[in-house]
Amino acid sequence: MEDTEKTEEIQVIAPTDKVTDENWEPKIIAFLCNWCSYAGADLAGVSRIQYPPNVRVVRVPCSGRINPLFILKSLQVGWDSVLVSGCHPGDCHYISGNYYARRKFSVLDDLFEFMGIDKGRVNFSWVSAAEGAAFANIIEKVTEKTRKLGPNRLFKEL
Amino acid sequence: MDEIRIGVFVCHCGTNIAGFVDVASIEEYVKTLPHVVFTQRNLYTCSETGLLAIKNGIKENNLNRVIVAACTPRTHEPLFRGICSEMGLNPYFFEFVNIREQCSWVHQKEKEKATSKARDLVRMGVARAALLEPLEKFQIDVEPSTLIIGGGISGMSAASVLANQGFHVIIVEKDTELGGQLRNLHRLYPGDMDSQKMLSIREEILKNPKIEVHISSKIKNIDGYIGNFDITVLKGEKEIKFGVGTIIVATGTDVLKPKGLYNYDGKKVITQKELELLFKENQFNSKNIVMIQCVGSRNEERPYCSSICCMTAMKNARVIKEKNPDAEVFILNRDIYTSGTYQEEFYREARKMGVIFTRYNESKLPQVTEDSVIYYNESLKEDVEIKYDLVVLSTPLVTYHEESKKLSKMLKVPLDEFGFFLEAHVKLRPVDFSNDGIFVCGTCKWPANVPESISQGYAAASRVTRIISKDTFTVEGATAWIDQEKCIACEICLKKCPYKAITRDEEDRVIVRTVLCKCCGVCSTTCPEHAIDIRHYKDNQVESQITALLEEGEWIE
Amino acid sequence: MEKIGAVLVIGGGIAGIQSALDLAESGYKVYVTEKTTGIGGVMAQLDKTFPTNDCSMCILSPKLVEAGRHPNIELLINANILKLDGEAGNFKLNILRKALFINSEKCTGCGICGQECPVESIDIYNEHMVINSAAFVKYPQSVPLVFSINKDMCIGCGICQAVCKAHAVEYFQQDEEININVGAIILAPGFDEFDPAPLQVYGYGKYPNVVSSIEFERILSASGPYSGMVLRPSDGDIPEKVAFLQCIGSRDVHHAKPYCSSVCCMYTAKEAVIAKEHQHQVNPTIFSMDIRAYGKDFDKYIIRAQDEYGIRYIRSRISSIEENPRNNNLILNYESEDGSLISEEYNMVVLSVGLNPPDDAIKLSKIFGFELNEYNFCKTDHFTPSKTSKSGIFVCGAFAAPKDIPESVIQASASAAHANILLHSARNSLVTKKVYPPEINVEGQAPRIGIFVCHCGTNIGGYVDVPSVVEYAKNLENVEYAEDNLYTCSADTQIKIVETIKEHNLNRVIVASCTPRTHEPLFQETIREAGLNPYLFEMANIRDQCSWVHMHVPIAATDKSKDLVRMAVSKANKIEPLQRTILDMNHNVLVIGGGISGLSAALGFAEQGFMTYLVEKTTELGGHAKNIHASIEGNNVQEFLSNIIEKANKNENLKIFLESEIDTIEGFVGNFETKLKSSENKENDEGTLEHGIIVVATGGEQYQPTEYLYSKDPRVVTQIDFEKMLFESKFDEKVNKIVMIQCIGSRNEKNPYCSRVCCAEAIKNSIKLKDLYPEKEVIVLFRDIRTYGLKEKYYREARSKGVMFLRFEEDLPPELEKEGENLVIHVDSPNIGKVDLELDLLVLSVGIHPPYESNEKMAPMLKVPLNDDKFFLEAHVKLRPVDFATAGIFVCGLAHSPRSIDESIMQANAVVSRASTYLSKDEIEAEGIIATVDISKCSGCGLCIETCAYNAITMDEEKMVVEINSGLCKGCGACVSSCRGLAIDLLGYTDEEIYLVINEFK
Amino acid sequence: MTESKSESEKEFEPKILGFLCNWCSYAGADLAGVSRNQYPPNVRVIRLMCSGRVDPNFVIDALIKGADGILILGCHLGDCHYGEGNYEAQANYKMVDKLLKFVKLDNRVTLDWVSAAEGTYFAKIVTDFTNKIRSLGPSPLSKKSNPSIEIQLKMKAVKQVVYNPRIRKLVGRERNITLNENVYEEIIDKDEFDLLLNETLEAEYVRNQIYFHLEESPKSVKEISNKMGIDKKIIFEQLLVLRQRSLIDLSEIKGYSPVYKVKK
Repeated sequence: MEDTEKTEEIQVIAPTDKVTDENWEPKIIAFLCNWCSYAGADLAGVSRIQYPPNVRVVRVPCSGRINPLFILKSLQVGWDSVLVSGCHPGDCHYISGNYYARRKFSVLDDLFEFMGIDKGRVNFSWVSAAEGAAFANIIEKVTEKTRKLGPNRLFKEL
Repeated sequence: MDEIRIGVFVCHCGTNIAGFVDVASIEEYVKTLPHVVFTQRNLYTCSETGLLAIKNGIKENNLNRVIVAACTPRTHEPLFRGICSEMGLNPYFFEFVNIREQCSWVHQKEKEKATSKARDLVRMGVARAALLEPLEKFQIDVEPSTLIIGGGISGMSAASVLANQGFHVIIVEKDTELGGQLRNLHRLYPGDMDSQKMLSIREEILKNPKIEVHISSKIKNIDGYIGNFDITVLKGEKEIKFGVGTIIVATGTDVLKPKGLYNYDGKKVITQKELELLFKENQFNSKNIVMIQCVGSRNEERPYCSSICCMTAMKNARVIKEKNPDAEVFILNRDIYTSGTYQEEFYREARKMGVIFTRYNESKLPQVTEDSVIYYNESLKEDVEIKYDLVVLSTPLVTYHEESKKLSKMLKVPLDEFGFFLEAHVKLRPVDFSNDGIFVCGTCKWPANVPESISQGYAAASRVTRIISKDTFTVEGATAWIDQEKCIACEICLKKCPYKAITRDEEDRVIVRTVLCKCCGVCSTTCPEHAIDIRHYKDNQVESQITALLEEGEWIE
Repeated sequence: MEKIGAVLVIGGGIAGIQSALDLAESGYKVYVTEKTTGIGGVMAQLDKTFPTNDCSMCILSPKLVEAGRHPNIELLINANILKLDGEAGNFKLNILRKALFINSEKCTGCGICGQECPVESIDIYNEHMVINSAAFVKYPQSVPLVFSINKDMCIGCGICQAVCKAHAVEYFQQDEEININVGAIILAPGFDEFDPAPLQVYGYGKYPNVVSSIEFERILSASGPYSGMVLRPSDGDIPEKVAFLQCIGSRDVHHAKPYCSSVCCMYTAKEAVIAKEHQHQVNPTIFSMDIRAYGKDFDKYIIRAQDEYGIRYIRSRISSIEENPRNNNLILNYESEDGSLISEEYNMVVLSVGLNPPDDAIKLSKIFGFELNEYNFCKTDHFTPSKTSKSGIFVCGAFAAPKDIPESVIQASASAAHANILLHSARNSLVTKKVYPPEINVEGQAPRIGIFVCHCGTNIGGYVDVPSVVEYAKNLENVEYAEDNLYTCSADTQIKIVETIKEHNLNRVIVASCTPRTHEPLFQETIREAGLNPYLFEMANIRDQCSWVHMHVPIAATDKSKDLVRMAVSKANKIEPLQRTILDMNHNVLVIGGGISGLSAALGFAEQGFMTYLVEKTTELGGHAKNIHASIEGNNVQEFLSNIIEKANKNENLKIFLESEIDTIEGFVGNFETKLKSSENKENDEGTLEHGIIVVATGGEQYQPTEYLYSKDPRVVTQIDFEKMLFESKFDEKVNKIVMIQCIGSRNEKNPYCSRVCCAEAIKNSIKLKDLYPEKEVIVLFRDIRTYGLKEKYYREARSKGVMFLRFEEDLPPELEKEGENLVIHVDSPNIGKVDLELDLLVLSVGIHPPYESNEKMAPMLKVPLNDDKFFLEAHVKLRPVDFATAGIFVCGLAHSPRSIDESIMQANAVVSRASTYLSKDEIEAEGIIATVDISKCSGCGLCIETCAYNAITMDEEKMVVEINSGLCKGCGACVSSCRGLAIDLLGYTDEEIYLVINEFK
Repeated sequence: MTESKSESEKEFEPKILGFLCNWCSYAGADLAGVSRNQYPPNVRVIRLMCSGRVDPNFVIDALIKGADGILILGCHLGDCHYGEGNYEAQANYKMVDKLLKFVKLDNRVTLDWVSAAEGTYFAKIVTDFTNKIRSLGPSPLSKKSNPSIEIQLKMKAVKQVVYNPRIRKLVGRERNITLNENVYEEIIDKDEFDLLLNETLEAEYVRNQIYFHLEESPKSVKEISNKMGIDKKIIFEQLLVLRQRSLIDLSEIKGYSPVYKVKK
């Protein structure tokens, strides 16, 4: 509700500040397929549905394009968690792109668990072009989950 | 922000306050209020000793807020503000609490309750004082020059007065020469002076080096505000741009051409204006003349009296009688308006010269046939026919509707329902507009005869002189202020401000031109996004007074 | 009279848009008039579509955006037609464009006016269940994305004009009359759904929990009033028991429309399934007479709905609904099959409303002068289903007859084909090919990046500190120039961008503003005008995915914008110019199969002057239609067949090869080479045929029954045999009692689909019999009578002529017993129980199944897939029903799925139009973003070949490495991530570029 | 030396807040003083430059803070020193009056005109109004009558309505489009506009109450309807608007009823 005083903003570290624990904000990279999930994210914007600002989106033609190595590289470079989102089965603009993605990522899940990467750091979702609110909810859940997991120190210790 | 140190001076005002309010207990109570560091009671705070007490109070306790609880701010606020600025304290750090006219004097039989009311009022004053902010009155420089729109008699009169005081005047006249309606008049009442003599002022204007005249040119655009108007004039194809400090609107009026009334044809049935033309070119030789009054005025379409037609008709009738005493002149009228001494005298003389005045009723208008005028005579209770060889219709003055509408939009000044310019206040500011720096005179405000037009011209000139005689114009410090973060530029305030003080700047943002703002505060209450606040009457200041209405703890958090 | 190379399409629904896109791609100027303020029609209101449960918006909005941006298409929204004159080939039209009160050139669709408008009005897009402002856009993804003012709701307060930074609001905008000149007109005004309110009996409008199906569609939609939750309007609770009532306003002679609206059975099943999916507590029950799931994969959908989702079907028609005032529940009284009276309370009722002709149907027919049929739909002839009674004016979609989306899309392409045939001489006459300056070669140049950060009025600037983003961008790697603009997408800013590129000789451009989905083509076009390769461009979405969704945390939004710009710059440093591969286009066509579909398609191409080769396996043309004498509507099929065969033989652009089959087919779209062989594999001297397009019209075969003693007892015949007896007067008059059995060889384990034509066939023959011998007795044993669409009237005619219909359940089929000489049928019917019928003749309504061996041989040769019923599988069931995924190959007729003769002809015409989009060009441009293979890394494992849905990858046998055909590759990148050796990369989205973006983590 | 507690218990002395415009009503009050017209001492005056400056917010705040009555006095229509400030005061008052009817507090606020020459009339107004408020008794919101949670929530809703940009836009543009002309140079019929304003006020008032009920604790439509005594259908419709503006969200589903919560 528009309350009488100006809402105070969450103080987010400017890019150059050193990451200290108390003012840490999770940073999430999201690979979105252009035809469905990216369109859903746009719809959340058009309907002005607010969600946390921790996500940075990379647009790819199809979820089939996302190479498992991208996910590993992201975690290695320091992103706190990764979201991959494609079309619902049957919606894929390229007919079967998302089937391959689904199969690859189910295998990946077990591999990550085997490697000791916390399951919460890699998330898969299927968002259609009409599900603006669903996209916002997913972003909220992933951000909260990542916040609980704390900063990604996995590869720093290696 | 350094620490707030409030000083409270409670006045006895002799017995006017002390008699009915326990002033001592007020002073004790005030000591308990936050930020109050000094209190004092005086017999007469507005007296010399009182003022001195305040000065010392400020100095010794280096007060940065002063409250006087005494009479009405409407009379003494400037006095106490002066004392504060003398002591180097910003005058807006002063707060006045009225415990006389609105407390002691009106609750004389209930001392206890009056004291409790006074205590509340002072508490509210202290709450507001804590939130007061320093404000500066500031000056804007003024271009010592005037634009006069319209070169008729009233415009020329204003121009000559101003020029003679050495001010630079620019007249813009849409016609090919100055003079306006005066050029069409033959003789002027009451002294039957020749109108051309009056036009002598025209030569004087043209000769005067201080007056710049632009004929057959029109106003293309007006921007800016008092002291700094930028004018664009269109002369044929050429555009002339210049700056002036003030503007006088003297665009005048025209005489109505009564198309379709009393089968007016401009030859056998003419208007008074056309009659005077005949006189001037002395082609007048009719014998039986019938004049009809109130043609096209005081009716459905124009329900106003044009006030000059009666005198004009009588003047022309007398001219006819002088030229040819046995000419028959009838004046069919509903009423004769000859107010004031000489006009009534003029009316009596006309009758003496044999002009016949007969009445007709609005419900049964006279008919004009090929050669006769038929009217219903009330006393004879029957139609009477008068043969004529000339009919003269007295028609009203009407505004140049299109040009006035355009000019009113440019100047952002209002028109009334008939298209006449609407002055700021009919009684107290008759030649001012509510917008600062713009004035109006002559028939464009309301029909007026030549003397009235001239005096209005002089009035407008003197109103202008008040402004351009000083090189700066002081502006009220407490004005509206728009927070650009919150403003969505919905322009509700812009459309509502009576002084057109709110406008769009070059970056298309909605801003307040503080120079024009009179701080009435209407814009703030209507702003949907709470983006406008009024300095010295800020929302939080008023809310602090509301909260202070009840004692601490008496209201719910 | 000189023909005009332009077409007017009336109606911006899916049908109108499909025909517009086909024609625009075939070289015609297309005008589309739309009554409302945005295209998309009813399909835009749907949540999901059957039978695949696709999200309607996901498959529709790419088509709308394409139509909105197509250089040859001009959208005239808020417009209707005033006057028409002229004739086929040269029509002059006077169109009224009603004022929008907002200038659509200036409006950027940012929506600030809608946000600040104080007046709440009703949102028609959401069926009056959501509030909207008086300044509104039809729906968030509308095309064109322009706002308009609803004059009756607007109180004229002037706030929208004040807040609009683009100065687009014009209160004194007048209606505007424009005149256009076109060669052909396509009517696609769609339908109006039946308003159930007049039928007081159902309490629609009185009881809050009775909603129409289109309202329920909005309830299901995530962007709808209840955000996709299934709730009751009366109290917002989840309705446990939901009843769907079929045939509201359809198959109802007395109160509403006598015809069947064809789509309600299917959309109801879908709505029930989706409701169950959204809320597991919901238990849908569907009250229907017949379940008319006649289309491809429709029956499977119904079976899944019943088994997997537990949807209950009750065969009964509800007469009335009362409301229980205590809890707003609804009491349904109905008579169950066995005659007992049941009264049940439901929490919510959905009325499946039928499809009426659009309310301005009569007005349109007066203006244009075409005839309407008895139901006020547009009158069409059976064998030319897209032609109206007036030449030069064609019709498609629900305005011809109620039909679903795939049929509408087929008929849209079919009507486009007729326009093609009419105007092919004036092709490309009104279409100007844009001329660009020569492309600057940036090879080897160091990147010089220009960045344009947008304020978008206050939509970005109001929340993100744009000037600080510009400052931040200035000192990023290789950034030469950075500035901010009020509206980067406005026309004047485009000119400024072109000048800035030249002035600072930039070779990479980044725009930080809204979503690339709608604006990337616009900016790519602009930098191409400055001589830069369009792919040297990158966008950062700092509005829809940043400022608009982080309004309350402006500092975080500004930081995010800086990150997104930094990521764009890192990618921009690596992007390379891409060229679209050009393929030359052979204008000949190969049609496989000489049935009615093959012939219609072949003639469609030949009449446009394209050389067409028709290959027919048997000795004569005609295919399955040879056995059909008349359609149910009474049209003489044999006469039509002989005419069309005669026309085919006479047409010199058409070369017919009888008794021939395909030996081998090589090549790809535009460059096919085919060798034929004669059926008895005699040598064929024709040599190889070169052509650019392939049309598969191999048809279907009639099921040869083995049950019911067929071919063992002469008194058991199929409908075809029975038809022959009746039409060739070989009927044995001694036969008195005839029994027909439906769904023989269909809707069973082996062929779990409905063959669609058998019901009509059985009814046609029964009516024919009753006309000849009224006293004979005919009993039809059926599971569902599926006389969908306008065929319903014949079902009623048969009943009125004394034909008896008896229903049997799938698990209790009728049994035939031979007692001595006479035959007896034992039937166990749900409504009258067990009965034994003696009979003189048993007629089996046998279904249609695909020619299994020839399909299984043809499919791998063409590299096109078959569905699990072995019919050919099209690219997309809804929106590309006649294309194969592999470009340049099309399918029509029974090869696609069982369908009636007029539907086959319609599909054949559709193929003609679809193929014309290729044939109308001398060379075709393939995608710029395509995969490329580094053969040094390729191990030849072939995994990518299977992954590619477009068969764009083939194995080079000698080098044992793969090759990618740039003409077929669509750039999805699935092969890239499947390759184990990282040998394949996707230009435009290379691994290196993506890694660079990932590394931008700070 | 304040009054003893018990004494003030006996007969109730209303505390009334007065907003007086500097040019007319304040001068009138001074004149009453100069002419020694006696009137009850219950009014505490706040001086503002114009009655048009009285923001509806001030009136509602005063009521919430416990004032027993509010008196707004401006110049007679046409006399306003600033032209039409008092017309604005009238428009604002009309809106606040309609709104306070929902909580039955409209009789505690009044608007009247006093010219600088009407000292006695000023005294009469104050006397009549004080008596009226005294007869009404202490304001249900004042500490003395220890207000229920329910009325406090309603007043929070009223405050939010008065703060709502939509209402302020309608009131802000009311006079332009019903007296001179709207942007289409037409005049909007007065009653039609009043209907629109009433509907908007009622809708926003119900929505705000729903919001504050949910702010207390997540609830279902049924629970809110019982608390507010309004039909479930209307509650559901208004609740959807809050959801459309993403101010509230689904918290969980209990049986067949969704439960909603406030989005932080």
